[in-house]
Amino acid sequence: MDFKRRGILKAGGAMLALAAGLLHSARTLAQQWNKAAFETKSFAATLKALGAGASTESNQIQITAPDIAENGAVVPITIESAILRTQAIAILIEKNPNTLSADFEIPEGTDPFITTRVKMAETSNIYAVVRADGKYFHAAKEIKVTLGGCGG
Amino acid sequence: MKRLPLVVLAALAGCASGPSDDEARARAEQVFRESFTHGNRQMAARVDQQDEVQALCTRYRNEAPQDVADRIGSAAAAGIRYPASGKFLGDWRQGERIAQDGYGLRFTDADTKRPNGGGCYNCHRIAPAEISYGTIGPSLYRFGALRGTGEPVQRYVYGKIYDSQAFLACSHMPRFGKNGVLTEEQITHLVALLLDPESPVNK
Amino acid sequence: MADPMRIRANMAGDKVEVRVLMAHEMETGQRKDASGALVPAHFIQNVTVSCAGRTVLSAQWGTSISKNPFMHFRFKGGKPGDKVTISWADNKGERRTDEAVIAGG
Amino acid sequence: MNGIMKSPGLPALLLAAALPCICLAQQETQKEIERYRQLLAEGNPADLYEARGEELWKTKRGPKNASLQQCDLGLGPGVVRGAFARLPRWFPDTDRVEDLESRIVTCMVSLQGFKREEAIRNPFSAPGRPSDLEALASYVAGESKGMKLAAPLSHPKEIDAFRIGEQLFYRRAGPYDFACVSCHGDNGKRIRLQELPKLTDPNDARKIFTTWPAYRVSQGAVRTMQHRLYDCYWQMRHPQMDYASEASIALEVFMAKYASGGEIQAPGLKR
Repeated sequence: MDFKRRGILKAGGAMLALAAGLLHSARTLAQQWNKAAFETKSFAATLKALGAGASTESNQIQITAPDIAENGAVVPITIESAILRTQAIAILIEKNPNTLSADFEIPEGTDPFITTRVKMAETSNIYAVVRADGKYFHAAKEIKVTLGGCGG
Repeated sequence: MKRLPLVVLAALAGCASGPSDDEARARAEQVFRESFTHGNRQMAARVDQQDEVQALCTRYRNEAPQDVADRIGSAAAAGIRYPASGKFLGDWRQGERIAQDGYGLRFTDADTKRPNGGGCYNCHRIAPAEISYGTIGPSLYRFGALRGTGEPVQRYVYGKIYDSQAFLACSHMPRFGKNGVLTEEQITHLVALLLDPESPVNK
Repeated sequence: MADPMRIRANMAGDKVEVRVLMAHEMETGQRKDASGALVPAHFIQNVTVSCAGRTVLSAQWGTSISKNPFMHFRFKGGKPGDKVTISWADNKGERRTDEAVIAGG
Repeated sequence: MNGIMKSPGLPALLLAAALPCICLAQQETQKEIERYRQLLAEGNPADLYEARGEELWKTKRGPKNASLQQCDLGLGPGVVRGAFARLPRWFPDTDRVEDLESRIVTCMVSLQGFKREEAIRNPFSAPGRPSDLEALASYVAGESKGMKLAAPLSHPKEIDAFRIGEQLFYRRAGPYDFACVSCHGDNGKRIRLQELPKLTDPNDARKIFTTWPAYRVSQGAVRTMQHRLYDCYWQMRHPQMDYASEASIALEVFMAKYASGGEIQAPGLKR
């Protein structure tokens, strides 16, 4: 899907002076950053910091990602949850210096589906953690990170 | 690769019409020297001048006629300096590190105290655990298991790493020993990686 | 001020499908520069997406989201002509807001 | 591989016997790498560079406070659409063969009044230090997407450049004895997991030469053909190649001949 430049409304910084409501939320945006969770070093510690007591493995969570990433700087990952009333999806990378990579809040009416790209320090398990109805579920997939090219 | 008769080879070497090959080569040498003027001066001096082997392999595009190939091969073989101790097998663990390491001799490699790597995995499959390997060179997996680990093979592997052209004129493989890229000790570690029965290559 | 985001929003059945690229270095704070000094962390921490006055996605990001971040997601309740507005804020207090009009199916 | 390896008692068939099982694992790896690339295709960060390049193209800058919209990329002043598909080529005003980047620099000097040293001060971006030339090259290249490469090879200086490029392609030098052909001389070869096009084989050249400039995930930036050559010589243990040097353009003319007819898919997306 190529981004057709002409079809896209290009908004400059001036957009900041948007309706107060949005501006308000943009300003409060920065405060909601779960520093503790983003500094945890393991799957279990991250779960605790996210407020999860326990998390049960579920085959209702699908992780689409390559088995081998040619470069750890950009690893495409898609997570889709078939668990009813999914409210949040988090991405955890076990062997990264900080395990928690991202936490997406999924409001009513938004698909429990998210694609993004993460950095992986080395071959590792990637966990997708889903919160649905206040309960936590997870699935995992190992992604091998290889050394491409003849650098190194 | 079938050997082409000599006459065809000569024709191939001067295949382009227009200025003769020598004239085009002289012009290219001048353009080359004028295109690396802002970078590292020592490195420029080294690449501006080709040694005889580099010049011949360039001229014949790595397919030298038999007589030229024999001359290159025998000169290379005569130039190999084998370890005075006669000990070819170093430590395969250090060999694996050298084979993985691509550091050294690049214009960004400022730390001249750090030893050069061999970068062998760039072109060869070696230990089975490494899935990110190259295929410019043949697979060396199970090299010792397939070819034996006695002194003649050790001597061959040492010589091949020291100066690959002693065994294949105009080989793509760098002359690691001859060009001073790897030390004698580093080469013995690589020999061990390929031939030590304990090395993962032979498991 | 960072370069504008590239936002593509179009209908996919009854849902709005959004793909967005954001121009940001996303420094982890673990990288050393040429002189060996640690480059301080500089990364997007919060993202909010709204359409027709309603928040349709919000995210908190750590340092391991790739440089020039990409996101693809879908939501119900938007129609062609509506605007999708995306805002981000990073750990240095820098902000950017851009929007795109939802194209037809 | 060059000739039969002369070595004591290599039972070639023994080695061949080991190949099938190795190849199988190989294909798995290759398939996964292909999947990795496809999953990235849905959003190429190079689009950010194309947008910034278009902005720069139209912005009045430099001592003459002029934009680049009158730059003649070979199809007439101001014509950008399709221009990249005809580069590199000889230009009458400079009487030199120029590639995409050197031609942009020529216009920055002639139209905007920049001194050449200023125009090429930051040809390759680094984190936090974007390069205008990379953005401009992304924009102009993107304006030929889908077209067939047809760089001319008729003017005497174009033919001269081709012949020099050919010599340089085979020129072995430096501590590793490398030339371009050391890695780009055979089909189906790889460095680590990175496939290598045989650049004198149109089937490979058409598919690869036409995807530069490209966003490189390993560098988090769009890299141009000038950077590609600079980076190759870095790996070949040569010194830094001068930006838009005559040798770089000669090599591009040489490669463009074999890539002729290939569909431009730039800016591409690569490791």
